[in-house]
Amino acid sequence: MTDRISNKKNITLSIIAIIVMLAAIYVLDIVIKPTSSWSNLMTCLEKGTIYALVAVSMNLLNGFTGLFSLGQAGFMLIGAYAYAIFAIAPEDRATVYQYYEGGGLIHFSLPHMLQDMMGGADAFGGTIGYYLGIILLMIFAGLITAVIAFLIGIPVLRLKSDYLAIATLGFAEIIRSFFQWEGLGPVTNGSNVLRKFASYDSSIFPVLVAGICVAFIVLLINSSYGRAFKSIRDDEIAAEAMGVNLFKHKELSFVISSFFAGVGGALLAMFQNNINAAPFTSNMTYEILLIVVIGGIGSITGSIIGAYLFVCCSEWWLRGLDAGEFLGIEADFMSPGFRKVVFAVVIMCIVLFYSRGIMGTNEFSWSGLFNFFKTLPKRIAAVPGKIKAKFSNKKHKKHTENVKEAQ
Amino acid sequence: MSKENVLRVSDITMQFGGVVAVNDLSLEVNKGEIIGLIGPNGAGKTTAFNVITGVYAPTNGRVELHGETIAENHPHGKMKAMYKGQNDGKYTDVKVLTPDKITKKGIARTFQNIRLFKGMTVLENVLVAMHMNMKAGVFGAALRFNAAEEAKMREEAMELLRMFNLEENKDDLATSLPYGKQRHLEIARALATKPQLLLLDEPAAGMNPQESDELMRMVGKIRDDFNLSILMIEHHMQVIMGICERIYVLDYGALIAEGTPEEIQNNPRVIEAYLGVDD
Amino acid sequence: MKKKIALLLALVMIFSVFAVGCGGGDEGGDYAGTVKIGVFEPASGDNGAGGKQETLGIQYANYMTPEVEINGELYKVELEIVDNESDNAKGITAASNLVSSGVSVVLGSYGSAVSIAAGEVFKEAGVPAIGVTCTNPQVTAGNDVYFRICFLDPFQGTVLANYAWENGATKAYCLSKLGDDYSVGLVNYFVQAFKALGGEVVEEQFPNQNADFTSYVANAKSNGCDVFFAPVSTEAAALIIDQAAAQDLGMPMLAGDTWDSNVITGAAQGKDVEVVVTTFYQEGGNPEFDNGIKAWMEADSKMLENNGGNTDLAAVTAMGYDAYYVALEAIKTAGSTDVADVLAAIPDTTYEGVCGQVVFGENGDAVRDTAYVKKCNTETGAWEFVAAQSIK
Amino acid sequence: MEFIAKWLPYILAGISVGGQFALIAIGYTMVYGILRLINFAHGDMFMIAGLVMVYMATVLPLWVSVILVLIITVVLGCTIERVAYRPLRSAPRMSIMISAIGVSYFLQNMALYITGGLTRTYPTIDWLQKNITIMGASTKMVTIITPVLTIVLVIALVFLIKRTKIGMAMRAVSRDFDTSALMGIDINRVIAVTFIIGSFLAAVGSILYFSNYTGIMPTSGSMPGLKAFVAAVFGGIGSIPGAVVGAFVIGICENIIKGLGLTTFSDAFTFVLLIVILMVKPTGLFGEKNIDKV
Repeated sequence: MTDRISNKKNITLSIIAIIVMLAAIYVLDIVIKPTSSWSNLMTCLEKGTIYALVAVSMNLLNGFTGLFSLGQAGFMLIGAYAYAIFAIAPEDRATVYQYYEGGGLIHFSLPHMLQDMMGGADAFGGTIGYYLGIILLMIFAGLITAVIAFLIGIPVLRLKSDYLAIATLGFAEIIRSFFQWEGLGPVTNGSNVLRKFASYDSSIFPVLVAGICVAFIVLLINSSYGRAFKSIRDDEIAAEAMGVNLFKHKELSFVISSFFAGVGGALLAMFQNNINAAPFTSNMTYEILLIVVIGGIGSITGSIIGAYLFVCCSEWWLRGLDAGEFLGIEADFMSPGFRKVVFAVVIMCIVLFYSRGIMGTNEFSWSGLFNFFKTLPKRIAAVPGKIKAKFSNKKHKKHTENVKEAQ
Repeated sequence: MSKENVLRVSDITMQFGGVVAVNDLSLEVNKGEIIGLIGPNGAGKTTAFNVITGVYAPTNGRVELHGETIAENHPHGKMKAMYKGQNDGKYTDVKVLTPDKITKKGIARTFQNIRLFKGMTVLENVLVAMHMNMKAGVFGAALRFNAAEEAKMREEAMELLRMFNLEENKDDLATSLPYGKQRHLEIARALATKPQLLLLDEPAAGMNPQESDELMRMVGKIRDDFNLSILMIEHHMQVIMGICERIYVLDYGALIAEGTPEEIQNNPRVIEAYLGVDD
Repeated sequence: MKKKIALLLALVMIFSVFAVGCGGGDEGGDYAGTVKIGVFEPASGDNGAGGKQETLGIQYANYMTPEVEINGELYKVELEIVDNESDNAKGITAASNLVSSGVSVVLGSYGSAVSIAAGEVFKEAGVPAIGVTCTNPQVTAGNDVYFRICFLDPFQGTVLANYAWENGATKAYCLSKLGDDYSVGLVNYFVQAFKALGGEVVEEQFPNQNADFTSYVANAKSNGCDVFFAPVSTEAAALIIDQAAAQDLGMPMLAGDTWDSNVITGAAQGKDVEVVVTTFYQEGGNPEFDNGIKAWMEADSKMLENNGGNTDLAAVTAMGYDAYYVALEAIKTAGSTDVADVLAAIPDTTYEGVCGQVVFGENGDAVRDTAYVKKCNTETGAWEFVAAQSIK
Repeated sequence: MEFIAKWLPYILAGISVGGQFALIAIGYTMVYGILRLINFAHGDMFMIAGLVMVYMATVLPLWVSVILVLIITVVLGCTIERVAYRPLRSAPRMSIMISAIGVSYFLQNMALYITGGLTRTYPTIDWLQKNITIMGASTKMVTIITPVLTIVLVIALVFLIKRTKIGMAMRAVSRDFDTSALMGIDINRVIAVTFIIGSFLAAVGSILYFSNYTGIMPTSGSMPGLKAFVAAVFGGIGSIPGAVVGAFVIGICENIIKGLGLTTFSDAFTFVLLIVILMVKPTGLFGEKNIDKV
């Protein structure tokens, strides 16, 4: 806070940073082949981005509106299915819906249709149409999710804290079994995998989409509505006394959060290239919740950092713990599953000793970043002193305490 | 001189299970008045506030604001058999507005145990109270189409803060303020809803004599500047006696006296309620 | 305290990045180079037991033949084993991990669902994959890089339906697991074939993580079925057998290749149940292989544990063994370790394995026309050969 | 008669599984009654109890293992309380619930690591797994033992709560946490006893449950755990008889639904029931109403 940077400079810096980042992703996407050992980077980038979006949307609910909802996986499921069902090319339907006569009930794909209308697969217009279809379908997926969330919200949002948590968890499970129901098979392919649907080619696509979504959420949180959400989180009774319509605003936050969870689900479907209902369990919700906690409940920046850390650790950096070799250490106890144990221990430590998470409720700012680097040498220089102070007995500490008491 | 009536509470009874917290309370607040509501601890004063602001639905009775009913109820359902109060059968409607609707209609309040929004700054606390009057929708607000409106809101909020000497603290967390300033912020926040009636729940609690004197002056100024009526609960007798035009006294949920400060000071039942009687 | 933990955490993360970046790089002494074969199998989750047994066969083959001659030069063969956790979503990242580690060809997976899910990853990267025991047609259909050495569900389903029908069953109870392409697919083809023969079926599905099979067994009984077809994972199978014995099912239980496992014989031993399976390989079909792998497992307690604690051979182990050699043949034919060359070489590769001859036909599926039918002897806990079945 | 013959197996299974849920549900309802915490880790503790039995029984005689399982589960329950919940006693409710989710995540992953992700088979307790026939329906002995044992344990527990000093303290704490502390009740001791009872019953439930359904996976605990929690909510959280009644209702209904051929929805049913009860009567069958103080 010592060095304040002017608003104009802030915006310029942000725009430059965004352009540099997008350019870097674009270049990396071209340079890194799937067979290269760095392809993990791209996988983590894509998956981390998607998880970041979902975590931010969950943070909007849990961290900013104070609604402890555990239905995120259910909403992602709706989004993923709403997208996938309408994006499978007609000619692939028979193979995907292999157990259903005539390849199921639905026989069109929006991206493929628009692609054909605008000049076919090889034309530039076709590509535009294809992506336009994908984007429209993603919005559709978000809207469907939002509508269902709206309906669920009517009864559920009257409940308080833990009852709300368990009721949303319950709804997520109901959604999951509904999508697995054979009766809906011709549409949802029952419990079987949906695949061969339209997907993006470049890693830049999910980054852009998630970026726009997160930007919207940030703007929303900083608007008057965001303040109303936060007031509900801090004190429902006072918020209501200040004229904030609790139900309306809770519903609003719930629906918006679900919309983005739905979009996140659609992105996840594209990332995985296939989707089925089975993995969308409460465990998936817990993972997202833990990301939010690691980053800091009530910090968008935190959720984003948390998502990338979580994905990179579980998919990439800590894999060595399972394979028996980590940081050059080889040990027999590092067998499959060990990575997750280490991970769980770290998470428990964060929950217990560092409950503010990485960012607490703070957000990223350029001045904060500059100050961090500016004071870094000073702080590093101060480390030996600090350690010395720690070792030079507790006498000193006691003394300061006495002084405090005297004051 | 008949004054314009602002609030009329008629025959309010509030019963929790078998416990009667407020018993057959009626009171009136007219335009421009500062009215006191006093009574020993547990007399039901805050419960009465909660009924007026819609936090609780009364068990029986009616609350009107400017002649419009904002809450009305009569014992029904399970309560019918349990009801211990009077005037059963006088009211027939069941209408209870939620607190936010009542605030929108023009009643604002502060809380006995300060309820500021902990995670928000001083300025944001005030801005929240202006949210309900905002015209922009979610998208308009999020995408900043309402920049002018937002700027105006901020300007108004700053004006309120200035009035309470809080402008330097505008970016501090509300809970980081010293106690007295938190009380002031609560009042500023309540005023931001643009009320016609302000309910103050022990605004001078925990203040030293000097601070309460200042508060007294402030309450009078608020009434004049904002052209509103005030109903306040207070234990500091010199505050109450100093500024209130009329005073209602509650004991065990029931109204035991009503009148000007002098009348109340000399009322034997009030003295008995406060001091107790030796048997 | 808190700060220290955070610092530690940060350090661990930083170092791990380095560790990943600097890993690998040692070459064997006498070899011209290394060729990596990816093993894409579940080691945990529902199909963990089966996946481990299949991996075992591959590991044994690698132990027997740890090198390959390419264009006159000797290469060391390294296995790159990842755990796909029997989970479609986790399987994708496991598959991309495998692809990024530079493997020339991938073997696996046990369980068709994960193979179908990961097929896209291999296709995109152009890395050839050889399915070992994934029997669902969708694994190879429309995917040019996926091959397979086992028979397919339409074939297996028909064999099973024929067997049931010939043994006097007219009404079959079919149980599959929600979202599991293997069981759903096999049941689907069984039902088609069984109905074509004139039989009746009752179909049910159980959800993930279900442990209570009481009502499914009861449903089979109350519907008056006379054969219980449940080609599900061995985990669920053990519970079903247990429940069937408890409720006195009173009809034979029929299943596909997954049930050919010592988990099943262990569960059925000493119980009053009748279990019949179709499979790829009959123990004793190749004594040299049988004895070799048994001795190898006995020498290594870890391998023995992976096989479920005894040396009873599962068909998937034998299939894994064959798959490894098919991959070696393909690499030899390709004369290179490059994925594109190997991919081009696979369709023309033939190999005479312990489970019979492997010749790739349409869609990259091996041409197979025989399945072995086995029955569990509940007294000894061993499989008994019933018949070798083929159709057409 | 034919009707009975058709439905008896389902009802028997329902009663048996209901009794096992009841034993888990008591742990939920007591902890919630006192700490206002949904102990998400309770179901996983039940799974760990099962795993402990698996590994104990390979080296020790069965009766020793049973006793050890009970002891170890109780110790584990208390440790979890001490390590993960006690430091957060004054923290917001959301944090302590997140801590519970974290513990659940940890226990599941620990189990995954130890078992290598494979299903472990529960050791055979001959006496419990013996086949018996009731009115023509064949089932395991445990089906009959479970409800009987459940009822006996619940009666003992109700006696403990109504008649003993610690029971009185528990009731006081569940009524008003802060005042009880001011009255000189050792809150930590009461909470520890609650966790001891809850874990003990979960361990008993685990022995019965896994004797019936003999496979243990790392995730084996989560579904029974959630269902038991729903049972506790259904019966009115904080009420022990309520939890037992709720558990039996859920167990029986679920099996009847499976009997009707709607197996896909058997899990969903539990949650539909949960939502219906939360909407219609949030306090459950036997629960009491709480009023927020302004």
